[in-house]
Amino acid sequence: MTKVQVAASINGEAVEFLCEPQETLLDVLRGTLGKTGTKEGCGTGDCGACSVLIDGRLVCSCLMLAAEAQDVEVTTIEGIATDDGLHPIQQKFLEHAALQCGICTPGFIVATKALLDKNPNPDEETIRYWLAGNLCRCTGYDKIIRAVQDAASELAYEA
Amino acid sequence: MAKVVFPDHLLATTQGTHELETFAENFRELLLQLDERWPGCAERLAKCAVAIDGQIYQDAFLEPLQADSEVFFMQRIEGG
Amino acid sequence: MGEYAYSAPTSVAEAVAMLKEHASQGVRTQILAGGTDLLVQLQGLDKEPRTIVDVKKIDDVNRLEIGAEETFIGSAIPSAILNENDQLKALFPGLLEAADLIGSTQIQGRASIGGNLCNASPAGDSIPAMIACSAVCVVAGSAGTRELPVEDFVTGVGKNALEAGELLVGLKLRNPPERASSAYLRFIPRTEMDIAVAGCGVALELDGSGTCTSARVAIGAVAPTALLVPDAAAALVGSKLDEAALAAAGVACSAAASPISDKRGTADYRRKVVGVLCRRATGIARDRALA
Amino acid sequence: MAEAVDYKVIGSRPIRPDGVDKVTGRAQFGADHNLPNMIYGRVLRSPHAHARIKSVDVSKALAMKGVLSAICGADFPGAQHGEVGGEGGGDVADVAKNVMARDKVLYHGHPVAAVAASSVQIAEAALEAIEVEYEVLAPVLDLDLAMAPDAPLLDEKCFTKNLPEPPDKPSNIAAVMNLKRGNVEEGFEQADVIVEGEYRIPMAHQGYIEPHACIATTNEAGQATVWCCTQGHFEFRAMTSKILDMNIADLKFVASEIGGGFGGKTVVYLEPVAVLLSQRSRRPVKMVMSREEVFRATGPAAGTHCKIKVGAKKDGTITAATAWLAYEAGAFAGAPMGPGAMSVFAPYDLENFDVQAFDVLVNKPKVAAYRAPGAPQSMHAMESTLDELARELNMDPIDLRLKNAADEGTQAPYGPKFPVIGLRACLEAAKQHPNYTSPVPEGAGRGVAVGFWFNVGMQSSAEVHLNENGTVTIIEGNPDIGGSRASMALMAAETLGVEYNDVRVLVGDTESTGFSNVTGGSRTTFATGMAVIQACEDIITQCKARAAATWGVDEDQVEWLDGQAVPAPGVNAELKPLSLADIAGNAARTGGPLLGRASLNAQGAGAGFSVNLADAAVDSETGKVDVLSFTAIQDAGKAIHPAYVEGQLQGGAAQGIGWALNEEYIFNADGVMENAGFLDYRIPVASDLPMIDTVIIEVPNPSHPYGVRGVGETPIVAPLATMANAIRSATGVRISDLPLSPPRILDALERA
Repeated sequence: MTKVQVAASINGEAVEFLCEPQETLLDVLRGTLGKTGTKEGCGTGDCGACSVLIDGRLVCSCLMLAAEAQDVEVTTIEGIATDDGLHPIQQKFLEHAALQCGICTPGFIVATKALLDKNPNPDEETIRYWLAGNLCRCTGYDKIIRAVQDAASELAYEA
Repeated sequence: MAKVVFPDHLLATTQGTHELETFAENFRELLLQLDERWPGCAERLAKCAVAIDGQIYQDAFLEPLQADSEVFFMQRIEGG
Repeated sequence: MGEYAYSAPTSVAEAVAMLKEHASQGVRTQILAGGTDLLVQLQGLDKEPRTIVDVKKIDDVNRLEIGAEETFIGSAIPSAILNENDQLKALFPGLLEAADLIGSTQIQGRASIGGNLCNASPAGDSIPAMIACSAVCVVAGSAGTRELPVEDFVTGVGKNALEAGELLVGLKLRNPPERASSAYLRFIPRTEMDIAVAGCGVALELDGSGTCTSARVAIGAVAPTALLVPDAAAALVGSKLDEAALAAAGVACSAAASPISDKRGTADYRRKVVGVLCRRATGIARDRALA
Repeated sequence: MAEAVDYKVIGSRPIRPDGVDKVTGRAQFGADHNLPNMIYGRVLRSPHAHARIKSVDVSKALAMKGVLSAICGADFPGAQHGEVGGEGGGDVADVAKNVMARDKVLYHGHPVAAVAASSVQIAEAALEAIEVEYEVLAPVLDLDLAMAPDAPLLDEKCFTKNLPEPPDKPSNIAAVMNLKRGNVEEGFEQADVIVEGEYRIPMAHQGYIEPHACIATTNEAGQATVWCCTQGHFEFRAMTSKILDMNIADLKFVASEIGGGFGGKTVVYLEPVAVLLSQRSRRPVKMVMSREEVFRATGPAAGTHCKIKVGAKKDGTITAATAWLAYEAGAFAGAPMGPGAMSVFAPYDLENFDVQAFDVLVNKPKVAAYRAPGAPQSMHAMESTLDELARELNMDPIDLRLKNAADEGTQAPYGPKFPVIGLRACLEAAKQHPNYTSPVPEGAGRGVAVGFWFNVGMQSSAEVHLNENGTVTIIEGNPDIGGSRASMALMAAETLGVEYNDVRVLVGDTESTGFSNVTGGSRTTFATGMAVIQACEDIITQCKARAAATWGVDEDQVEWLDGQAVPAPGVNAELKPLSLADIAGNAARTGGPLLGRASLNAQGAGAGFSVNLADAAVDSETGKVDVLSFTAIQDAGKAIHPAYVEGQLQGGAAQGIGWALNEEYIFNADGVMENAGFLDYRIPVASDLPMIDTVIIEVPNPSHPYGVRGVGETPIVAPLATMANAIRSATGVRISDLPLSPPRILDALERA
């Protein structure tokens, strides 16, 4: 089997890897690259736990071949916090107790980042529909939505 | 005398006895008494939860019984 | 059993040559656009190795051109990009709302209406919307390009009209005239994330008096392929799109449906609901046309 | 008895200790752990719902390049019988056969063999090389048909338990249960109104987002270590040791972070298989289930068929009630019919009742605990019937419940008298809630229902280590599923009188802390919390002794106040208080490091009651339900960390709403689940739900130092009937069966 050589940028860092043609980006992130912050809940694009940003756009990394990552910028949960500390979205998830078990949390935070980058002031309905592809079984979403709203306010205040 | 009550699903174990009254210092002594009455029953009864005066014990052992105590054997409660 | 391989041609000519060569050599080949259906199939239904031809590096399949008369939508453009285009949304609201319903935000970031069409699921949301908007498929092959209407492109459950060595480059749509608009509605049990239980796309043209002069109604998830329903259109054309006309179109859609019962809904339920969707979608399209 | 008191840190909402690692991706969940030299295990599963295994041949798989071990049922030792510790796992011999089939497969997806190979791809290819010969049998899929005397049998050795007379022939009814009091015939004669209902609910899954995962490694001395996501690593160790006939001392289990469980991760599926594969291959073996495997082969909640009959006087007083409750156990005995039967009438003070319950084998996956196991189904039936009764009586549904509500001293249907409980307080709070007093939105309907769960105590251990600088490290044995480290730290800080941030909590593995039962049964904050409190009290006692030694006074002249040893009032007033830091800093001179411990079997868990309210609108043309508002009111005893208590109420509500509206196992005629994925097993998504309002009632549990009752399970009980009752109000039609999916509602509307 011919492996594919891929050069990409992951969280701003140049990365080269070899992958099987049919291997998903999720498998390479979690396996080859050891970035296990991105989670697998279903492998079929139905739960959003594997959410990453590809050139700033939100996708399920389980539904993208690793080979497709050539020349793209991948942002994973490991790339959300900065040298200054937690991103405001992460901080608000903590303050609002927007996670219980925490398995869906990386996906939600990445998805929220994509939303607030695009729409800094979303209303509740917009947030709920944007995040409909991220399943959470613990919280009933209430505290997640509030954390996102609060993060939006915080980011608007900072801006 | 302490009142001891068995639910229907234990009637095979207690040979049809629903309720009895007895003196016992504690739960362990009660079990010994019952096992004497129905040999072998203690093994089954020890797997039950038991409510003594309203307090549910999943694993009762030396819990004291009062003269007017009410003891209910019941199925163990599971949980998720 | 073959092997997996991945290639990413950068032009239609290169892609078509590659597809033709594979076809002649008997190499199993799979075109990859957004991949949101394909990757699921690779993990489950169909694990047979094949060569994956990723078409996203080709300019033409990413081309979005809104001309004075006509619009071209490259087959691999993700729905999210389509929906960020306000001009496109104003021209083809029905198609855009259908594209917007294909999966979650994450899916939207990858899934294309071209892929939705090639996947040829009976429940593909964009297909009835495209049929209603009279979209035409632009197909490239080694002998050049050919065009065919969307309703002729899907030939069965999971089957399309592409010959070996052919590639769907994009979709051509005639821009609607004044007082014309479109709408798409689908029914799902939740608010998001489900496959359509029934869907209905409607495109209307009205004259100055508000009389419907042209209509196309297409239904999805109620037959092996999305269906154009001429009887529903006939019920609308010539009317003022009043409740009676809408109801008649709905009845026509229910009559045209030949649904199955499955885990997503019973045949009876689908038949009823597709009529409701037709009525409601037609009302939305009418209001848009009059706005 | 815990009075309403002002606490320093309990009741505040600090950030959880494990939070930063969970928002940055650092936290290690089940599938995140890897070991050098590891290989990958996969399971071959039965394509039939019911078949006799004639032969299994793994030799061709084993011969494949890259395959290091291949096993089937014959490679497992004869399973020992025994209760699976405390949590509804049933008989461990059945768990063993569920982990790997022996002579029969009993559901589609039942494991029949497993391989370990150098890659997942090779392992999957090897599964295809395993040859299994089946004699296919007719599947028993319908609960009622399974109970019929002439039904095909899943287990020819299954004789119904708990019958007054031992049965003379086998049956699919594994066990029955009967609870009764008074005389129901006389009770019904006294009734002015009698209402009956019959309700069916299909199997539903816990739906945790993290699939089961583990990694096992075995050394040449036969000692194995297993990392896995589990609700209870001690009980996983116990089950694995019994299933593999291993010395418990040769097994070490390390609980990873756990991505949800809800009861579903209280029993082993992969772990014994991974250990056996690792023994055979002498390599670490990692196993991760696919989502499809999770649905097909891990414990759903029981499907049920329930019948309820309630009689009442015109003033609402219930004179008699009967319940007939049949629960699907799946492939092996152990449906939660007991708790279902004991909870069905628990909220009410009834003189005459009769409850019959059945544990029924069917060719579906073996059920596992799911949040208040058994209660949501039976109480959906009762609370729906009461809703109809309230309509018959033209009575407010909350008033009807208040009229019959159990209270302190009421003899519960399952035997004992209730100590102080919060049901009445919940009902009163519901009645005054704006979401109840406000007018029902146009076109919508309002529903109300009561929920109940016993809550349990069980065994827990905790150690408290006093660090050199006076900070505190707690080690306990309960995997943290929903913020329990935070509540442990709060209780420890409160007890010791120190800052929350000075306390860190670690979940120890089976070798680093004492035995603890599972995180389940709503027991962790109650029971493990009690162990933490007692361990802290142990530290305080020791610190007082060290202070006394330092000061040269008697121990009874030292008191503990605000995190400091202080001289008792009236004596030695000149002595300067000694903080934890002072005592820790001087520990080397006063006797060495300070370690407090406690191990206990916690008794006196306080029953948890709830009342839920919902407003729902129904699209009369499509049958689709829109949840407009939802209110969860529950007695927590005392909310240690109110945000996580609210989270339990909200999460349970969402699961209950999903169960009520869309979630169900759909089987075809061959017993194959048709919707084994999140696409068609429809759990609520963010846009399906409104904000979920919560009211935490605090009627302290007298058996806990801070008044804690369990909170985790009660929240899922009431939403099923609450939604059903709201839809009844909105449509005027009672739809008895769940889920209340659009096709079912539209069908009912058209029939009405």
